[in-house]
Amino acid sequence: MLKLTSVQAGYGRLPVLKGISLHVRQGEVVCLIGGNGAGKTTTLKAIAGLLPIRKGQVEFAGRDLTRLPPEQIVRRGLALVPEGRRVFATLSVTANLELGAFHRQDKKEVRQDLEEMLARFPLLKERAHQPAGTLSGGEQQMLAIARALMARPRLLMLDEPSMGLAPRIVAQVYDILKELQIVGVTLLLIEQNARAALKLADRGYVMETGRIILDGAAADLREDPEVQRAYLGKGYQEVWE
Amino acid sequence: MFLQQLLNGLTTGSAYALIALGYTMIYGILGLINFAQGEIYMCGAFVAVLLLASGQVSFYLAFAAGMAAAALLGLALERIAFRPLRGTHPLVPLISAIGASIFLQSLALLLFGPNDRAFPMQFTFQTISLAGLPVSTLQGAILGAALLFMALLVAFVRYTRYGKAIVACALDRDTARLMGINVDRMVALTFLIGSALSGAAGVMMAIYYNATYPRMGLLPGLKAFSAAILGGVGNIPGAILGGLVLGIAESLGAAYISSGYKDAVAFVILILVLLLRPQGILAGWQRH
Amino acid sequence: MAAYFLHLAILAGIYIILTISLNLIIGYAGQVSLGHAAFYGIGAYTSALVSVYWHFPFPLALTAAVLTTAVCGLALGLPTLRLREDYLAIVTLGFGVIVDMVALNLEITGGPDGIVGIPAPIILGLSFRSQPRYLGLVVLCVLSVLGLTYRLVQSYHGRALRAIRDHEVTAQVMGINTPAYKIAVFTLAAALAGLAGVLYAHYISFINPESFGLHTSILALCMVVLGGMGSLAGSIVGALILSVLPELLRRFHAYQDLLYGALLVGLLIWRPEGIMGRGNMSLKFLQKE
Amino acid sequence: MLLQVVSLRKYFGGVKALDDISFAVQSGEILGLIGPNGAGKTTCFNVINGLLPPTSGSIYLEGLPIDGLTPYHRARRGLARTFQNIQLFSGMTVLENVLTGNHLSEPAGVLLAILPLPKIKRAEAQARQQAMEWLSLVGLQGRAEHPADSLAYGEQRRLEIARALAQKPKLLLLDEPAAGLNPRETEDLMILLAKLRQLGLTLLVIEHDMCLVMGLCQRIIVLDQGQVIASGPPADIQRHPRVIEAYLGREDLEVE
Repeated sequence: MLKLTSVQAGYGRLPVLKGISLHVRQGEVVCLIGGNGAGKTTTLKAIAGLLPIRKGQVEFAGRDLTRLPPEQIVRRGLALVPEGRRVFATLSVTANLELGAFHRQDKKEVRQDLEEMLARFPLLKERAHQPAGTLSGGEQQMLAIARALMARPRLLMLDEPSMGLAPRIVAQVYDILKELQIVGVTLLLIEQNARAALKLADRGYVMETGRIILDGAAADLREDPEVQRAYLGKGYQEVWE
Repeated sequence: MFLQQLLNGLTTGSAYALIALGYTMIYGILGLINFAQGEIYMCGAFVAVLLLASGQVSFYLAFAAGMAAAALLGLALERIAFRPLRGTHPLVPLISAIGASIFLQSLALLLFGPNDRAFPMQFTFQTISLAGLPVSTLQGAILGAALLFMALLVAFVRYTRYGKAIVACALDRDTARLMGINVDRMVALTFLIGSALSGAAGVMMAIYYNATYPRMGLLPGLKAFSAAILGGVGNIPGAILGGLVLGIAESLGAAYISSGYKDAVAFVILILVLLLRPQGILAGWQRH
Repeated sequence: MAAYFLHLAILAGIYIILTISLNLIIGYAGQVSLGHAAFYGIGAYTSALVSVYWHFPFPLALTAAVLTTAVCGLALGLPTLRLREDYLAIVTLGFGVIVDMVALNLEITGGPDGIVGIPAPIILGLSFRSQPRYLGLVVLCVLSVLGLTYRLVQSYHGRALRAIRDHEVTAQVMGINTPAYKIAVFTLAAALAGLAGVLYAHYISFINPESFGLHTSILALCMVVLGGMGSLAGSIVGALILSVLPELLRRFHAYQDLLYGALLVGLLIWRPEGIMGRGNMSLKFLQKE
Repeated sequence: MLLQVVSLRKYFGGVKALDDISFAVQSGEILGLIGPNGAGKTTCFNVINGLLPPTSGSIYLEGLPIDGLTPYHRARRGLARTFQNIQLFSGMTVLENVLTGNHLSEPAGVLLAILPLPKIKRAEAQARQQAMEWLSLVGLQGRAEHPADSLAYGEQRRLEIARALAQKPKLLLLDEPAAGLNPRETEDLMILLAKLRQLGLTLLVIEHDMCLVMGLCQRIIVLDQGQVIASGPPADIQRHPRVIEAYLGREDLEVE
């Protein structure tokens, strides 16, 4: 469904992605894990069109997305829940959700989806008219996910949904992702929190310094000592000795 | 006397508020001071005056045409003078805006000459007595129209899809794009609306002072900018309040201090606000 | 005819000083002053007042005027230089309007009629009434200002200023006292604009607020941008072109402002570095290799 | 003890970016500062060198408090740093960038600097010579006259270090010096940093490249959600359960 072929991207002069190839099949939950600065967020930004792709190709549902701007990409059914949630702080919860469906023309169904979303997230319903900035971190994360779902995406990408949240809240967020998985939403998930992500996912990719160094079934990656090494490094010989 | 000055101040202040809304919205979304806002105001006034003078159109049509012309001018400015400069040092678009302002002013001077033009008004206004206070129906009409425009704008921003999208772009451009919002289009829409409001203010002030001339936008433009700062840039209710407060302060200052320094009042307030409370009088209140 | 060219040369020289002073603020401190003509005016008025009413000899009047402008620059700069650059631009513009109004309304400045009968300079018994001599005086001033600013920007102070312009936070982290530098530059620029004002007042011999309004501020800005922000050589070229060109194109006088406006926008879009190039801080083309 | 940080807190609204951090940097060591994204590492640097005021807590340099000092005063006291996203003076040449670092050692006085005195000329010549030495230390001597923004990414990183070295700091804070470098450049960087330590410099390094951190640092401090969760030699850190948890997530987290 989604296919990246040797994608390279970066910021200014800084090269970050040095040729990423991966794919996500319909109905799958795929996670992308790796340490700080491995290029996970950059990968999602490149797919979503927020960062120009220097080389390589992004294909989605058989169509080339490589040079499309983000506002076009979301129309093709690819939504991103950005890192740090990024809710529109001064707008109400409802307004945030409505903006998630900005590009949709089917007004009636948008109304319905909005009701449905508030029903699915009772916490949000209670605060429907509050500015989103007054919500707690966990509630904002729920709102960000709900907002992305308002676009009726065929594939949902999530950038570190557990970042900065207490473990109890992380569990709640993952419950929601689990529900989405059950109803058949395709997910591409980025996590530093590898254990939680690998528990949910069907397959996983491990990134290190702009490359994919490992991939396989999530169950296998959970047991792989290489994964831990990718995060914490091996002992190196001290160079001055 | 005092109440009369207050009313005069409210009238000019409502014009400042309308222009200040343009400044504040454009600043909110682009972080740019559109120095040429005063010339957009002038353009609205000229188009309405010229159309009415031709005798072919009704007052309301001329008013609408003035607003439309101002809106188009705003759009053109955005495309020509600002869009190519996005992402540069903030001084660069500021200087470009100054260039655009001089250009438009001198263009108007070439096309229409330096002299004042009277406003060919089709109605007559009276002065009625309201609780012992002489009130001109013209002032009432201007105030009423200005408040109507402000209310429309606030409703637009708060309740419509595009209004919310503009706020979203001002808050977080990248995330707005992820929602499928075309930021360029929202910027253009912001220029369109802000400029139309300035155009409306131009027509109203052309009627009020019965004078339309190429440099008419200079001082109101600068004062409206002060009003926007006074209200806290990017803050829509703030811009309205700032405009009204400034108009009143100016009117009272002229009456009780010295009419020679009338135009300096706005700048003294501006400098004081920037030094003492740069976030504006409404800071801490909810934006938008 | 010769008199006319001398006249042009003198005005151009005065504009060169004004432009260099504004370029110090824009090109070296990364700030914009839209009220620079106010400093020019304060210099001119101070010198004119003390010469006409108190009969100060020229050197003393000049010193008083330059010091007064410097103090005004310091007074405006101290509280405002911490503002964002676009706010500062508007504050300086407001300052310009206020100064203009004060000059128009005070009795001592003669209101809109201004001050007449400003004497020609006499230095050490030598009168500078004749145009060639006045040109000599202006050239001397231009050379001193150039020498001073050139040495300044070539010194480590110049490096510190450019560092501030490029990355203020980084400059601070590297031990550069950024507020002090910005205020010093602003004050120096005000003083130099004051000097230009003195030269103007004593040359023309009568002044009124018209010469020191927003229009002049913007003209100076055009000269800086045309020549190149941050380029001393550019300031000379920009001031020369924009003070001579309008005279040559007298027939198109009505189009002058139109041209300036279009020039500003066009330059920023197509050649933001100006004629002489940004970053070319020096007068390298005048130096022998 | 060169630098001592005592119960440092930095809150942004309700977010506790730094929540009661205390640690010390010993003279002559290379100390690593690691942690997941958003742990507060760069905030910590910004507070140490005065770009951000702390909510509470104190910082001592060589036993003297530096709280309340501006960044340039702290630089004067011997702090230098590099930035995560390189911040060179792009309008200058490579050499001029390094000379700017020499600012603190320049003779005082505005007038003095402007006059073409022999003393000033000598000082300038000496500064240039020294700057060239710093450039050759980082391997950029051949690029002295190039515009700074014409350098390749890895060279820019090294130039930023050379510029900080020209400040002759006592403590150098490096914010992700290896970001964006290829493996060979990273190795060169390790050698350079080891050399700096031999020259007597003390380094505090934020870095994501674990090979570099584990190979270079004598001690490592791990931040997570604004708190110090571990500190010690690299081998201990790699085995520390809370560190593994911070990076990989909790074992007991129930997803079902």
